[in-house]
Amino acid sequence: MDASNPSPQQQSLPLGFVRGEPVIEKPEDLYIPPDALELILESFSGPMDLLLYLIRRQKLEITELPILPITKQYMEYVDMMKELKLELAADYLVMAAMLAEIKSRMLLPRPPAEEDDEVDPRAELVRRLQEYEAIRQGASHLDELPQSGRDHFVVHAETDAKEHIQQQLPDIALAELAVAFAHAMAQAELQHHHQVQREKLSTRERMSRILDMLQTQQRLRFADLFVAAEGKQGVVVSFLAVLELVKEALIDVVQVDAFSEIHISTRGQVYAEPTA
Amino acid sequence: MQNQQLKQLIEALLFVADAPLTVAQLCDYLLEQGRDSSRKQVREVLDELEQDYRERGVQLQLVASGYRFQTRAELGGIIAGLWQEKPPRYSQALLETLALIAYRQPITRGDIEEIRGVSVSTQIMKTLQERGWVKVVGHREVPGRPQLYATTNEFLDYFNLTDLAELPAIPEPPAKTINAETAPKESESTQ
Amino acid sequence: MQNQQLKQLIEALLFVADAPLTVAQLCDYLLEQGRDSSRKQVREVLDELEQDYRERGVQLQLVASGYRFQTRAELGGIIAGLWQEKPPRYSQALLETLALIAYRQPITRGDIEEIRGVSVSTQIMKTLQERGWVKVVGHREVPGRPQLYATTNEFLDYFNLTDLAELPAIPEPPAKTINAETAPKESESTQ
Repeated sequence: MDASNPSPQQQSLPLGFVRGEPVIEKPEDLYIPPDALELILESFSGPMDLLLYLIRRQKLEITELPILPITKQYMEYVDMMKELKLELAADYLVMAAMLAEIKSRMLLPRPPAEEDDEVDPRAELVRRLQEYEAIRQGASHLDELPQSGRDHFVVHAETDAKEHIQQQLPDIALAELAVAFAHAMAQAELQHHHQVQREKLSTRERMSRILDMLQTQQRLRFADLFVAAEGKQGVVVSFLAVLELVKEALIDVVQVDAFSEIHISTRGQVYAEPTA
Repeated sequence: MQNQQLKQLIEALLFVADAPLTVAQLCDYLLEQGRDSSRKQVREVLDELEQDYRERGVQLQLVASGYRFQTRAELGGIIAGLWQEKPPRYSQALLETLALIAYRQPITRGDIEEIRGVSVSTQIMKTLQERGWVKVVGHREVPGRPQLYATTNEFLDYFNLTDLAELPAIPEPPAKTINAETAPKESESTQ
Repeated sequence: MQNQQLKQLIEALLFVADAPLTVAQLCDYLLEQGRDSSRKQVREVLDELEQDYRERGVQLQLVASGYRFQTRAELGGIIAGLWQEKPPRYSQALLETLALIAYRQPITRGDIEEIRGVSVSTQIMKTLQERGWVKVVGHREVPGRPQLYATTNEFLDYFNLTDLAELPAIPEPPAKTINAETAPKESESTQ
């Protein structure tokens, strides 16, 4: 725990320094250059990985699991790790405890009666090691599979197709429009508490048309507003439209002399350009 | 470098690149990979590729910033369907605004706001005008000269109407006193 | 629809689509465009395309979510060198975790920890899920109801597989000894 605390105590000569920490002992039957040591320790992805490495290093099968030497070697690594990488230790310590337990169970003499039934104390660990080894193999298969962004890249071609996308405009049904109007008016009703009278639509339309005509022609002859083909109703509508426009102060109706031609113009027009 | 491999590489590069590649860029890339190739070589490969793809669904095209693969021009319209989205829906606010213009034209934005009790967004008016359904037909001669909106012939066409009078009748609001003193617009126009 | 045009269209669609396309998707799409084609027809076109591109710099590849064009595997390294910063390298811990989920799915975090002998880092699970390779497919009905993880189609796509069965084989999980109350049985049965 006080590995970070440079110890003044008398010690054997360190083999070397890793991250500024002296490495005193080296694992038996193994010499690793100290700066490589840390790399190696880091390369284990966990206690199972280390254990597997220790077994394989001795060219043994997992099922043989020589628990005594393996436990010893494992402990040596764990000790080194404790000094170098404290945060790693916990998982490794659990394994160390398990190894110690298996070891002690193997050393215990077995009651003869149970001998046949007794499961080899190593069995569960062997199973886990086998499964772990299979998974390690799976991991390296995955790593070797061709991967997107490493071995191949998904390709694409440009296209002008997006220019062909017709922007779909929302649709409205006529009925929706009527409902929306009714809704707006009902809303107005609530707010203003006064009756909104339904107007003759054609009058309103005629009003728009007259105003529209006045956009292009400054003045219109009153008579031009009436088209015989529209019949009496058309005349009435146009007339009402004119009256309504006057009432709303949108147009002026001008007659210079009695019985002369009546002209209509937009209001602004009259002021801007007084009629002769 | 073998010609076949050079061709495959250039082909792949063009397909992977995010932007068109020029002959010079291709040469640079190849050089970076220790595959020194002359411009002439690269140009020859590009010519071959162009030839190879002439009758395919995608083609090698030289555009201003270089070479790129793009889909055959004739296919654009069909492919566009891939990105075609379902038409959106108009908001209630837009519907009501349009309805008010249709039924109460000519009408100012102020009138609409007064009836609806909320301000009309510029976006809505813009949308309606862009759609060609609504246009400005004049100004009311009151301070500020607000624009008067009316519906257009396109509006009638869209709804299959020949005449505004064909707009559906509106369910009358509950009858009250007969009061021709109509619309809120009155308040504005009388200044 | 003329065969040549159908082929060009399918080819172009595959090159511009944002994701791999299945035969069914292609058929639906063609139908939408008023170009009714049988699955057989589409499949034939895809076969032809695969053939056409076999020796090219890009190739037609079937992965779990459909067909896509991608660069030749041999060119990957060169292309990666050119404009990928660096192809991603995954840690041994991540690969082991992913392998456990891939080969022994559905599997809980506890199962993974038991086999690897290390607690699974939250970061790894997060990375796997963010990449879209792994997802929660349910809970094991034991106390705590731990989440069961499985791989996704994106996982298969990324590793160029169409199916989990295409994963290179590894030894079956060894039979459990008594006492070991956990996982692999279940994973086997669902696999």
